[in-house]
Amino acid sequence: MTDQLKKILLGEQGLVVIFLVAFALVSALVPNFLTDRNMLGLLQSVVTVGIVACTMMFCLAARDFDLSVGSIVAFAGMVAVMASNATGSILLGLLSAIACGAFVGFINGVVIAKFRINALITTLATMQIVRGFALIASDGRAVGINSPDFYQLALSKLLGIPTPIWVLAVLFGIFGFVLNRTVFGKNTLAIGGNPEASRLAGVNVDRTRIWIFTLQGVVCGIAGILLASRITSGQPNAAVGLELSVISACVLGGVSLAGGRATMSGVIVGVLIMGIAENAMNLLNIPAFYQYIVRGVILLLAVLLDNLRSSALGRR
Amino acid sequence: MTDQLKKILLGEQGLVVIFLVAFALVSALVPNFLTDRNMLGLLQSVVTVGIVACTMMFCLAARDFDLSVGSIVAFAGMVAVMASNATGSILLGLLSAIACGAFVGFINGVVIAKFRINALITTLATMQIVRGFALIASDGRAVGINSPDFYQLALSKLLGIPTPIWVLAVLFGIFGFVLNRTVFGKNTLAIGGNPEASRLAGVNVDRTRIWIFTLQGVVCGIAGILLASRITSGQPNAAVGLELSVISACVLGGVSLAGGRATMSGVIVGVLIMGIAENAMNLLNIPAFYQYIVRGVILLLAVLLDNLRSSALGRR
Amino acid sequence: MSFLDFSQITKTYPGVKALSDVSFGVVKGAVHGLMGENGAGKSTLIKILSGDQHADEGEISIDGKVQAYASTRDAFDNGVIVIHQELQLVPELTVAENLSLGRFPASAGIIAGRRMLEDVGAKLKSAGIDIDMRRKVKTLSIGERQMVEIAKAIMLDARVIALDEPTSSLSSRESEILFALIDRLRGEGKVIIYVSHRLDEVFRLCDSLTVLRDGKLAAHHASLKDVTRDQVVAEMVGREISDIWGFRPRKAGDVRLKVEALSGAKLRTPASFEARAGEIVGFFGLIGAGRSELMRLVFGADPRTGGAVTVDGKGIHATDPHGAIRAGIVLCSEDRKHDGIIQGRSIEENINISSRRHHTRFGVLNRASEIATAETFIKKLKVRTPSRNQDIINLSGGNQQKVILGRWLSEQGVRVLIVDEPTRGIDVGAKSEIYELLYQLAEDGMAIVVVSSELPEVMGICDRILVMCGGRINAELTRDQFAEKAILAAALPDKKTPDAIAS
Amino acid sequence: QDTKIGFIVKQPEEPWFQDEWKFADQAAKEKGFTLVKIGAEDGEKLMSAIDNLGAQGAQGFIVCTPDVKLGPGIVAKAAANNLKLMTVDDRLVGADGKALEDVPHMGISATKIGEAVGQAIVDEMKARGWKADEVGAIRVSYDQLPTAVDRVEGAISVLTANGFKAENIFDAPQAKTDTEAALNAATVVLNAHADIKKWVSFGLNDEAVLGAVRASESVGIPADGMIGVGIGGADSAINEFKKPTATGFVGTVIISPKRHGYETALNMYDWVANNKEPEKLILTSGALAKRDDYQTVRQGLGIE
Ligand SMILES: Nc1ncnc2c1ncn2[C@@H]1O[C@H](COP(=O)(O)OP(=O)(O)OP(=O)(O)O)[C@@H](O)[C@H]1O
Ligand SMILES: Nc1ncnc2c1ncn2[C@@H]1O[C@H](COP(=O)(O)OP(=O)(O)OP(=O)(O)O)[C@@H](O)[C@H]1O
Ligand SMILES: [Mg+2]
Ligand SMILES: [Mg+2]
Repeated sequence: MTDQLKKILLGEQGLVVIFLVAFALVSALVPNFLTDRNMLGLLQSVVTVGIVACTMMFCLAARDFDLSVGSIVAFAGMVAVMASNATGSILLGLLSAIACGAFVGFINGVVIAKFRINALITTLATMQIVRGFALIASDGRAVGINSPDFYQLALSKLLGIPTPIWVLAVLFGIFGFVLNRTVFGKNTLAIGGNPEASRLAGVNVDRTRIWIFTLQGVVCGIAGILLASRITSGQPNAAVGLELSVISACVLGGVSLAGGRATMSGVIVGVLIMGIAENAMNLLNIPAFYQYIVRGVILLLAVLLDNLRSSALGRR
Repeated sequence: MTDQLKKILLGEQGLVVIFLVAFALVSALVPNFLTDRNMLGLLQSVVTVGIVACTMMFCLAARDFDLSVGSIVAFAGMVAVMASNATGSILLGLLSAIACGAFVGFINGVVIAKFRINALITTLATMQIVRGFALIASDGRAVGINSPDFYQLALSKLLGIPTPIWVLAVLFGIFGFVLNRTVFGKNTLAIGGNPEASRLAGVNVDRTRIWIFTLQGVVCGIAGILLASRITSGQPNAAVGLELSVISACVLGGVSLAGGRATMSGVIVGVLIMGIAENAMNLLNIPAFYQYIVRGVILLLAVLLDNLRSSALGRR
Repeated sequence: MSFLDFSQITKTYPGVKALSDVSFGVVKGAVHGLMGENGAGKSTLIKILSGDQHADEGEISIDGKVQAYASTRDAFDNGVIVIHQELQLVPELTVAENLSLGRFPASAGIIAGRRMLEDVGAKLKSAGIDIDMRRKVKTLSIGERQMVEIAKAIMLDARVIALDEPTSSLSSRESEILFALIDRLRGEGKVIIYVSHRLDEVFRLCDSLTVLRDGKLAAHHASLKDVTRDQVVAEMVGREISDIWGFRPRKAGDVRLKVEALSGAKLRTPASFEARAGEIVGFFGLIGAGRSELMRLVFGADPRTGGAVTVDGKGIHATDPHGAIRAGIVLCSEDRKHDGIIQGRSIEENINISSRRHHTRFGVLNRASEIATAETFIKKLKVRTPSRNQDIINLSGGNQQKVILGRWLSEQGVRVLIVDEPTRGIDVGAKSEIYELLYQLAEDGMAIVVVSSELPEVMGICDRILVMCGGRINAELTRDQFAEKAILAAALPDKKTPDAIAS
Repeated sequence: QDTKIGFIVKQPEEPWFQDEWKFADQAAKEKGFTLVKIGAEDGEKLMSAIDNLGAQGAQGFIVCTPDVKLGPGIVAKAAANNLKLMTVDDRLVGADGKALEDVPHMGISATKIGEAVGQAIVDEMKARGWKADEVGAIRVSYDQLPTAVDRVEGAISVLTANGFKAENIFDAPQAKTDTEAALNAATVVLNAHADIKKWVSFGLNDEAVLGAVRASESVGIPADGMIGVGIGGADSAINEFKKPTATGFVGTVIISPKRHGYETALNMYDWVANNKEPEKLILTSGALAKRDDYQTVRQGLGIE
C-alpha cells in the first residue's frame, strides 16, 4: 500500500498528484471554491499567464529568458484594437496584432542568437522599448473598441465554456505535443541541456532560438488580443509584471532555469497553482497585505514539496 | 598608433575606456551635465542601486539570483525609522535595520543553499513576504522620522561631498577588494564557474552561498537606511523594481549570469551608465514615453559594444 | 593516392600557435593515428576537420575536392563525423535521442519515435554496444557515456571518421568492442583518424601515423611496419624514455587509511580496504565496477549509509569534501569536465583553490605565494600555456588534467591521496613525470590510491592491486602476484555471485 | 441571505485606498453586512475579481477601476454576474470617451484636484510676494497614468492663468511613483537651472511632491524658496507637517476617504438591501490643508 503510494508520488507525474491532493483540500476547505462559476472564473483568470507560459517554457528550456512578454501582450492588445478601429475589420486587427507580436519576438531572437547579446538584457531592453511604443501610440491612455463584436471574442461560449479557455486548452495541447514529439521540441531541450553538444550535432542552434522567440511573440499576440477583448479596450499599461508571474509558474512546474528540463503537465500545474492561490485568497477575504505573505509562502511550499519529492526519488 | 588604441580598447579595462569616451561625449553634448551640482546629484541618484549592486555582483557571480533586494531595502528603511522612533536612539535604529536585513538575507541563503530551492523562486517568495511585513508593520503608510538628526545621515557632507556618496565609494572599495583579494571572493567566483568542482575542491559551497545572501541583506539594510534618511521617512512602497535595475547594472558591467565572471570596475561602470542615461534624458527633456525607448536602446548599445569588443578580442 | 588531405593547415589562438603548416594525407580504408604531446594540436586539427573551428590558412580536401564547411552540419552532410575529446551529450535526453540529435527521423517536423528506436537499436546491436537506449544519459557512468559517444560514429554513413581519445575512459573490455568496430569500418573503406596517447592501441590499430609536436608536423609514417615504439616516443617528446613506469621499490609503513564496511546509495555492498604510508594501492575494474563510487564515499563527496573511514587511527566523520581535505584526504576525480575544472577562471586560480588556505591571513590572499605555486606546478607538470592567467577552458584536454593534478599535488599536509584515472588523456612524457611525483610523495610517507582502467598502469606503478567488480572488491594481489590474467579474471563479472550490475 | 458587498480598488497598497476600505468596513460593521475587499491592479485582475465576487454570492460591488476605459467591460461583467455596480474616485467612460452616466458614481475629477493645487500654489506665491517670472515650477510627472496627467495639467492651467510662463515649467519625469524616483528627477531639474532660486512643485500625489521638496533641500534651497503642494493628505504629508521646522512642503489637498469609503458602502447597502437606488453622481471636493490647520481640516472631513 505505502509502496504503491510512494511509487505514484515519486513517479513522473508526482507533481500532478500533489496538485490534485492540494486541489481537493482547497475544494473542501474554501467555501464557494468548487462551483461552476468559480471554476470558470478561475480558469479565465489564468488565461494570459497560461498562454504565455506555453512558449516561456520553451524559452527557459533552451536556457533563455524573456522579460518582454508583458510589454508585448500590452502592445499587441493596443495594436489589435487600434487596427480594428482603423480598418473596421476585426480580422485585420487580430492579424496585425499577431504580426506585431511575432515581429518583436523575431527581433528579440535575432539580437540574442546572432549578436549573442545576453537574453536578460535584450528582453529587458525590448520590454522598455515596446512599452514605450505602446504608450506613444496611445498617448498613455486606453483605447476603446469601436465594434462590440470584438468583445465577443472573450464573451462567447462554446459548450458553456468561454472561448479564451478553449484557446488556452488548445495551446496547452499544441505546445505539449510540440515539446515532446517534434524535432523542434527535442532540439529546444537539447540546446538547453548542452548548447555545445547540440551545435556539434548539427542542430541549427541560432535558428531554433530565433524560432522560439518568434513563437513567444506570436503567443503573446494571442494573449494580448484576448486580454484586450476581455477588458474591452487596449491598455498601454496592461500586463506589467506578467513576466515574473509566467516565469514563476514555469519554474513551479519544474522547468529548470538551467535549461534542458520542461514538461507541459508541470507548467499547467504551475499555472493552476498560482491561479488557485489568488482565487482562494480572495474567496477567503484575506487582507491585501497578508496576501503578499501567503503568496510567498505558497510559492516556497510548492517548490519545497516538489524538491522533497524529487530528492526522495534521486536520493541525492 | 591604432595598434596602441586597439590594445587599450581590447584590454581588461576596455569597458572602462568605452565608458570614459561615452562620458566625454555626454559632457560635451548635454548642457548643464558637467557641473559640480549635477555630478553630485547624479552620484546621489545612483547610491541605492550602486550599494546593492556591490553584493548583487557576488550573488550573480556565484550563479545565484536575488529578487528580494527591493523589498529588503524598503523593509530595512521602515525598521530603521520605527526602531529609532521607538527607542529614541538612532544608533539602535540603524543596528536593527542592518540586523533585519542580515536576517532576511540569511534566511534566503539557508533556504537556497540547504533546502536547494531555486534562488529565483526563493527570493521571489521572500520579496513578497518581506514587502508584506513592511506593509503590515506600517499599515501601508509612510512612517515619519521623529529625530531630525536622522536626516543628517543623508544631508551631512564631508569635504563637500554628501555622506551617502562616501558610503557608496567605501563599499565599492571594500567589495572590490573582497572579490579579488580574499578567499571568500575567489570561492564565490569558483562556485559560479563550477559549483560541483568547487565543492569537491573543498570549498564550503553552502556556507559561502549563505554568506553571500547574508551580506546582500546587510548591504540592503545600509541602502534602506540611507534611502529612509534621504526621503525623511520609512516608506513601505519604496524601491519597488530595484532588483531589475541592479541586475541590469551588473550585467551591463560584464557580470555573467552564468556565473564565474565579475569585476568591481565593470559594475561601477554599469551603475554609472544607467545613472547617466537617466540624468541626461531628464536634462535633455526627453518626454516620458520616449525615455522608455531611449533607455532600452542604450542598454542594448552598451552590451553590444562590449560584445564587439570582447569578440574582437576572443575572435569567437 | 590519398583520400583525405590536409594541406598547410595553420591555426592561431590568442597567444598560442596551435598548428603551423601541417600537411599530410590518408588513404581510403586506413586507420591513421595522430599522436603528440598534450597541447600539440591534435584536437585542434580534428576540430578544423569537423567544421567546428576554421583554419587561418590551409585547406582540407576529401577525394580531391576541397572542403569548406561553415558549420559542423556541413561536415556531416559531407560525410565527416567527429567524436570529440570532451563528451558532447545532452544529459536530459535519452541515449536514442542523443544518437539521433541533429537528424531525427521525422515527417513534417514530427519525430517518428518508433523508427528512431528501431534505427538506433539496430546500429547499437550491430556494433556490439549493450546500453539501454531508453535510459537518460545523465544516469550513465562516464564509461558508458563514452560508448554512447562512440556509437555516434556509426549512426551516419560517413566517409571520414575521427576519434579524439575515445578510449581515455574505457577499460580494456569496452576498448575491445571499439577496436572491433574500427576494424569493421576500415573494412568498409572508411578513413579513420585515431587520436590516442596509448602506444599499444596505436600499434594494434593503425596503418599509418602522424606525430605532431608544438603544432608542427614532427613525423609522418605511411606504414608502421618498421617503426618502433621508442622511435615514436622520441618523435613526440624529443627524447628517449626507456621505462615510463620507472618503478622503484618502497617500504610500506603503518596503516594510514583504513576503510571499514563503507557503503552508500550507489555502492550497496560494503567495502573494506586499507592503505599504508608510503604505499601505492591500485584499484582496477571494468566500467561500472564501482571504484569511483567507493572513492567518492571515502572522500565524503557522496553521503555514506554505513561504515567508517579512519586516517592514522583517527575516525573521519566528515560528510563533505571540505572536512575530508582538512583531515588529510584528497581526491582527484575522474570526470575533469564536471568535477574538476572551474571554467571561466585562470589556471592559477584552478591550482590554488584548495591549497591557498595555508597561505592566507584573515581570509586575504597571499598573491606572491599563489603565483609561486602556480608557476611551480605549471613547470613541474609541463602545462603548455602562454601564461598562468589563461582561462583553463582554453587548455587542451591533457593540460587541463595536469592542472587539476597540480591542484592536489600542491596541497599540503596530505596523508591520503586518491587519484581517479589520473593520467586520463596525458601524454607519455608527462605520464612518467607524474609517476615520478607520485613515487616521491609515497616515499615522503603519503598513502596513495590510484584508480585506473589501464591495466599496464596499475601493474606498472602499484605495490598492491585491489580488483573491483559489480560494486565489490573481488581480489587483492601484491606485487609479486601481479599477472594480467589473474587480474582480468577477477575483474570480469563472476556468474556464481548474484550481481545486479552485470546482469 | 446575508448581504455581501465587494469593494475593489486599483492600488491596494496605497494609504488612500486603505482608508477607503477602512471606512467602508466601518459601514459594514454598523449595518451588519459582509465587505469583500479585493485589489485589482489591472484590467485582467479586475475581471477576475468580479467573477470571484459573483462566485461567492455577493450582490453588488463598488469599484475604483485601474482604467476608466474599462467601462463597458466592467458593466458587462457585472451584469453577467448579476451584481449591482457603483464606482468611486474614477468614473467609467465608454468607447467614445463619454462618461457612462447610468453607473452611480462618487468622486472628484482629477482636473479639479489639480486646479485646487494650482490655486494653493498661486495663493502662497502671493503671500510670499513672489513674482511669476522669477519662479520655476517642477512638474513631477508620471504620464503613464492618465489621472496623473489630468492632475498636473489642472495645476498648470491655474498657474498659467495667473501669469506663470510656460517655459518656466520644467518636467521631472518619475520612472516610478515613489519618492526616490521623484527626488532623482527633480534634482536634475534643479541642477540644470541653478540660476533660479525660487521654486514651486506639484505632482501626482504627496510622495511626488515630497521628492521635489527633498531635492530642493539636498541642493541647498531653503524652505522659504520652495512651495510644494501635494495631493492626498495621508501620513506622508502629515509627517511633514509634524516636523519641528517648516519645510518647503506647504500644503496638501486632502480628499476625504471617509465619504468615498463610508458613504459608497452605505449607499450600496441601501441599494442591495432596501432597493434604494443611489444618486447617479455625487461629487466631493478636496480641501487644502497646511501645517497650521491640517488637524481641523481633517476633523472637518471626518478623518481624524
Ligand atoms: N579556445 C582556445 N583558446 C586558446 N588556446 C587554445 C584554445 N583551444 C586550444 N588552445 C591551445 O591550442 C593548443 C593545442 O590544443 P589541442 O587541444 O589541439 O591539443 P591536443 O594535441 O589535443 O592536446 P591533448 O593531448 O592534451 O588533448 C594548446 O596549447 C591549447 O592551449
Ligand atoms: N547518476 C547515476 N545514476 C544511476 N546510476 C549511475 C549513476 N552514476 C553511475 N551509475 C552506475 O553506477 C555504477 C558504478 O559506476 P562507476 O562510474 O562508479 O564505476 P567505476 O568502477 O568507477 O567505473 P568507470 O569510472 O570506469 O566507469 C555503474 O553501473 C553506473 O551505471
Ligand atoms: Mg586533445
Ligand atoms: Mg570510475
